[in-house]
Amino acid sequence: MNLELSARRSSAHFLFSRLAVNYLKQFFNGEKMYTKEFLTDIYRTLYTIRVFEGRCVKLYRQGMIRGYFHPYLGEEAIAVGACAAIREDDYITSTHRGHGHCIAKGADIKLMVAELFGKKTGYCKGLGGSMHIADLSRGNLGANAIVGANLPLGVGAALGSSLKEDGKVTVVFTSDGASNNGVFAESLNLAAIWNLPLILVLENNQYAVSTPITESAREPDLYKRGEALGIDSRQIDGNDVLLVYESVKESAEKCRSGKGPAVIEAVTYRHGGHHVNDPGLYMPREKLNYYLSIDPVERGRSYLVEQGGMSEKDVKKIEAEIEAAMDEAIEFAATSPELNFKEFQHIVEDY
Amino acid sequence: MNLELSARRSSAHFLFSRLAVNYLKQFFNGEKMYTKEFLTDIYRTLYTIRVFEGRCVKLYRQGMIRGYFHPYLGEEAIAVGACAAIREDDYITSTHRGHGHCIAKGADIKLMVAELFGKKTGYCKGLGGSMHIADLSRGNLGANAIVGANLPLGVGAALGSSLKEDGKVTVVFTSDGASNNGVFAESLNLAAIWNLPLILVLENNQYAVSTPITESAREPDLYKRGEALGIDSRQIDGNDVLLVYESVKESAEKCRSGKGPAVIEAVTYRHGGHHVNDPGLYMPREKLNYYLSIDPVERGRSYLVEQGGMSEKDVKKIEAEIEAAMDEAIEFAATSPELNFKEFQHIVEDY
Amino acid sequence: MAREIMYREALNEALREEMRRDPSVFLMGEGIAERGGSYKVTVGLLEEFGPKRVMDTPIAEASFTGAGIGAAITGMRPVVEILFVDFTMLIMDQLVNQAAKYRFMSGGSASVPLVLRSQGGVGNGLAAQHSESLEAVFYHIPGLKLVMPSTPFDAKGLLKSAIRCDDPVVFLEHKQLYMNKGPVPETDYLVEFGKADIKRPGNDVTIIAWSNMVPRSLEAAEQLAAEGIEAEVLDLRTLVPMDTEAILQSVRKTEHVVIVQEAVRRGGIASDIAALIQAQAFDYLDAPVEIAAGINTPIPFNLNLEKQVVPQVEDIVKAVRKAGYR
Amino acid sequence: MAREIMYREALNEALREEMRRDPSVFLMGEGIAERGGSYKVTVGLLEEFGPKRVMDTPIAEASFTGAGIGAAITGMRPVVEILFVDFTMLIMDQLVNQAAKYRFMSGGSASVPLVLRSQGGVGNGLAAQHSESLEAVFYHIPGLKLVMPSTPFDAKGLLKSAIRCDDPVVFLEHKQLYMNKGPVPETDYLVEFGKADIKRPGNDVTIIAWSNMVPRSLEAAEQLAAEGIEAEVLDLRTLVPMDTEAILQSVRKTEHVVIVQEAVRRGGIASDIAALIQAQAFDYLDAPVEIAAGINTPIPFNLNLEKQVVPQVEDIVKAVRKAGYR
Ligand SMILES: Cc1ncc(C[n+]2csc(CCOP(=O)(O)OP(=O)(O)O)c2C)c(N)n1
Ligand SMILES: Cc1ncc(C[n+]2csc(CCOP(=O)(O)OP(=O)(O)O)c2C)c(N)n1
Ligand SMILES: [Mg+2]
Ligand SMILES: [Mg+2]
Repeated sequence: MNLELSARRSSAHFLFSRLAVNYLKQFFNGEKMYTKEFLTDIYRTLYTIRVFEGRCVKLYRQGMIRGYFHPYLGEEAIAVGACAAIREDDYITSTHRGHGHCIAKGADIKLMVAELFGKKTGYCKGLGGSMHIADLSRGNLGANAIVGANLPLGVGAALGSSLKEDGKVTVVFTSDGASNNGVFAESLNLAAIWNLPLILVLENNQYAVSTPITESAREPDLYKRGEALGIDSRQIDGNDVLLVYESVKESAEKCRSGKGPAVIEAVTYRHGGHHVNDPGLYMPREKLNYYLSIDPVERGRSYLVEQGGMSEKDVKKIEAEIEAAMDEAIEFAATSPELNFKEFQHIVEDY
Repeated sequence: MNLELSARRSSAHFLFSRLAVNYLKQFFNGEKMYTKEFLTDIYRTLYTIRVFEGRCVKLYRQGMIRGYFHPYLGEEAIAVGACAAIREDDYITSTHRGHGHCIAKGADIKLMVAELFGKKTGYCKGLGGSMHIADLSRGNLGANAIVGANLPLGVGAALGSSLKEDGKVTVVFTSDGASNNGVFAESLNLAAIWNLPLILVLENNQYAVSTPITESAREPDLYKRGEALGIDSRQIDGNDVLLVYESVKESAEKCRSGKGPAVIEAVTYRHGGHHVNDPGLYMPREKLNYYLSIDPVERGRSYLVEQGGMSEKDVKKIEAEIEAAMDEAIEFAATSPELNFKEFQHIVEDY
Repeated sequence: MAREIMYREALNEALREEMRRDPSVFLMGEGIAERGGSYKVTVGLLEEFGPKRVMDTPIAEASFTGAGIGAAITGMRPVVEILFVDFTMLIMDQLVNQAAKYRFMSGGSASVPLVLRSQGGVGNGLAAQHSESLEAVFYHIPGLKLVMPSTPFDAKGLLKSAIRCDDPVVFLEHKQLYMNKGPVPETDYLVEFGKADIKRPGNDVTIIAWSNMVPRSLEAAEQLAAEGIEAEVLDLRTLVPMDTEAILQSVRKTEHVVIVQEAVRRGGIASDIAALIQAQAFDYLDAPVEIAAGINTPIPFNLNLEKQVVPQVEDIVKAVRKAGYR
Repeated sequence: MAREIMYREALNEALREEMRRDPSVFLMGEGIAERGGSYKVTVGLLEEFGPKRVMDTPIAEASFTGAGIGAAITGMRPVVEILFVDFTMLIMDQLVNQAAKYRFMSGGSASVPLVLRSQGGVGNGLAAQHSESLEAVFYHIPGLKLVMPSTPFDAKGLLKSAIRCDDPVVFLEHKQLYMNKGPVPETDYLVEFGKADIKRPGNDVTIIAWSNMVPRSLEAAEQLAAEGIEAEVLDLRTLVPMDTEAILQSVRKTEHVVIVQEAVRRGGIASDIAALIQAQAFDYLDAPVEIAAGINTPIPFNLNLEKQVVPQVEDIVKAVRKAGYR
């Protein structure tokens, strides 16, 4: 491989530092790169996910929510930054860890809690639950309980857009573990040769359940798998919502101008175990502490306060609103009916 | 990526030129890098494949052979060079285009023709045919009619060797089309993280049936897919049997010394269509002519004559022997019995 | 009398007509564009509709099928071709866990109007990985429709219905049927799902079949007629939905049943039909339901053995005799 | 009286004993080493046998299964775990086109002593992609053995037999059985394939079941006994090979049959058994064979609906009454 190429390839790191430096500069010399409104929306979404997951984990422990529950705690910046960078009618396909994507794409938390409670009023009438939650009204094609299976679906959504020429992009959220599954390479290759408006956001939280990525990949830089297929690929800090936002925004513009797909490897870390019942004891304490110290929600908060210039008081007000909305959502879900068997039979009668 | 790395990575090309220069030098200043015996064996095998395929294609046209038949014509250097570089008890897994691999690994052409004729005396008792021909006695785990499916099988053979510590290597023959299938990336990744003694020889003949690789890959250098997974990967001229031999030999030594897997992309071209009934009209004439002009069998012949110093007369003698052996093999197959239904029922009674 | 065309030409017409009618219909598969398909079903479509609607794919069955599903969810009507039904084993997750369940899991907020075309059955020495009959696998998956036409007329009318269906349809052709000719109207018509077709009326015994076992059963019926046994040959055409009414009507009439299936006997659809008949027509049967099916084995390469592992005309005739007199 | 241990502990013992006995036995799967398996079946094996024989794998089901097949062909005895039977849809090509057919295609020159462990069935709101019962799919594939134990005793004895079997075995556990306790001898023993087990003798009706439907059928039998109906509960234990003799014997005795299956009704194994009985015990039946099975639907997340889509004790009792009096 020649040097220009190798230079182009390391663009990931250049980009990372460039963006970092940029906003830090603007951050420190106080000039505003982002409006207060924008930073407020960003923080609202970050905090909503944080509250949603925190409260639902409690409800799970109380037996109000059953089945598998994979919290998005610690990864909020990725869903929020990515979804803020695309349009309401753009598509996303989500994962088994999908609450954050769903909220960031604009879902109503009432209908989300209702779904987790298995109620008729939920997004999937209580038939799907956490691992299948979908919000077609906002272009969220849904969570998926088969790791990697949402990649081909995302390729299809992007393919549809390129056939319809509807100018939409599709963001496929995926994970380090999924990058070892065959559909990852297959799907990226299809996106590459068909030059699709697809952005693959790889949430590299460094574990597949308890298996560290270092045990399932000899080359730990996963974005290189995109490069090898001829896709513009980069690695970024997934805990900085503005950095994610900028990266996805840039890729989305490329997609819409017909320049084809992108891979963005966003490095992050879970704030807890794989699912609610996993204590995550295999996660080294100091490493966890480091990631807690760069908590993406905290970071979004300081952007709002320091860049957005919002007063501590006003931030607290927003947080209170969100907590109240969550109370409401839980109340709504708790008092909602379930689908009865007759209604159910009607849905499946032609199966 | 840093420069050392990029330097290491371009080793493919260095190696290519190094080898090329080497044997050319030794070739021109007349010193022998290879013994006459070695070059004789190499040519014998090359010519045997050429004769086998040529004759069997005729038999197919006469209706003596049925089903799918994918000739190896034009790709002989890859199977011959690769199998000459490993031991008789090493493993290979083969493809739908597997006659060359089978012969190069030491199969008896009698039993091969018998299999293509569907006879009881064939390698698979006539149950497998061309696309499933296997010769376990020589470590050939068999052809495969599912493109890509032989990769996991090869990983398993190599895994077994690493568990048994039997010092064997496994050569997995695969193809450009297979590199777009999920098992390609999955299997290479397993070989990489488990540091298996596996050599993937990718026969890039630039087409999947009639689909040019340029339409199914945005990055046409397929060996880079191995690099992205942290595997020592290179691209070589697949029409030079000695170059293939040297590359596989070097990789096999690495494997046996515990240094892990390798990917060797051997670029080649079919001398005809995808299967016997495909005229291959989509193959540009001038390109085909170019590859005919560097015919791997011809090349092997001149190595034997010019480096090996064998007289034209002796070469002709060898060729005559091989043609006679092929006559015998056909005679054997033609006069062999078929499995009868009772014998068949016995084989499948516990299914 | 009506024009006669080949099964594969009838399929080609169906695709062409639906693509003209509805711009959201497009095709994906290996070698379907440039090459017009391994069995020439898509010949000429690239020329008429261009490379965006007739797409050649890499050998990545799972992902291009999944891409079809994703496109279907977002408003397209893809027709995805898998070259051999044996290769559908590579797309099972996308088909079973995604396509079949998507409408259900999303609480009905979206549907998957995908047609999955493939072809199965023994050919001429294509061996164990290119000759299977796997319809029973799809039959068992709630959410999938399953269509297996036996004539050019049915092929065209059913493929058009499949393309207009809002749920995923597995549409299985048979490699030995492609060159068969039959009358096909030039006019636009549909064949409705869930309607079996009596391909030959008879009062003595009911022969239930689908796909390539239908012409074979008709041959057997002719031989039996010579012996004075009038067999009714019922072509199910769609396995899901299944026309149980037509089956029971015929059985109540003939009181003798033979089910013919190319797929291996164990766990095949024939067993499901037999179970249905014994449950719902118990009192009409005066002999057990007979099944003529493939024997439990992969398909051998050797041509003589290949013939012996799937039902031939003689086997059907034997089964009818067995069902007739005990 | 014999020591009682859990189903999952019995499986663990089987693996441990076979790994001690035979160095060619090794394990592959996701989270089976460090974590001891999602259902704790492989707990402690990493410690005893080390990381080379107890391997954690990436999420690459098709390829690590295929690796198991390749290792088996070359002399190892791998036990590969797929976390949920739903995920076996990702390995179908390797299982169906490779493992099941390899011995056949190679003309018997090699065999594939692979055990594919997985678990299925409804749990507690695990929804559509983690709750299926897919045994019918494997049942239809020639070359695969199919084992589904219902008790700790059978689990241990059958897994040991599976590991010693020279052909590929699909070994399906049930997530609701793992914590069930039962007597398991400490001594080394095997349970032979193809031998059904009468878990409860009775003369009035035969209830045929496997896996988690066995304990449920036993409960139903107790309720029926209270009404004076003595049901015989026949646990098939292995579906391939199937103990047809035991089935026919019991049916000839009771003349009434109910088959209970958690999997969806359409195309399920129950239909195959019903077809077999009507064919081979036609004259003994004075009522149709009844089937209590899952309804044709993916599994809903909602817990109440989840219960209603698979057979419960009441459903079995109802089916028995139906089979008894018409
Ligand atoms: C195909 C498949 N294999 C295995 C599983 C079981 N499983 C659920 S989540 C998970 C780990 C996924 O790790 P990763 O892909 O990195 O996503 P993360 O949980 O870290 O967000 C596994 C193995 C699954 N759901 N699907
Ligand atoms: C999984 C699968 N998909 C499709 C096919 C049909 N098919 C047989 S050979 C072939 C082309 C293979 O091209 P390549 O992999 O480059 O190998 P080559 O024929 O060029 O040696 C195809 C598509 C198959 N056998 N298996
Ligand atoms: Mg992860
Ligand atoms: Mg090729």
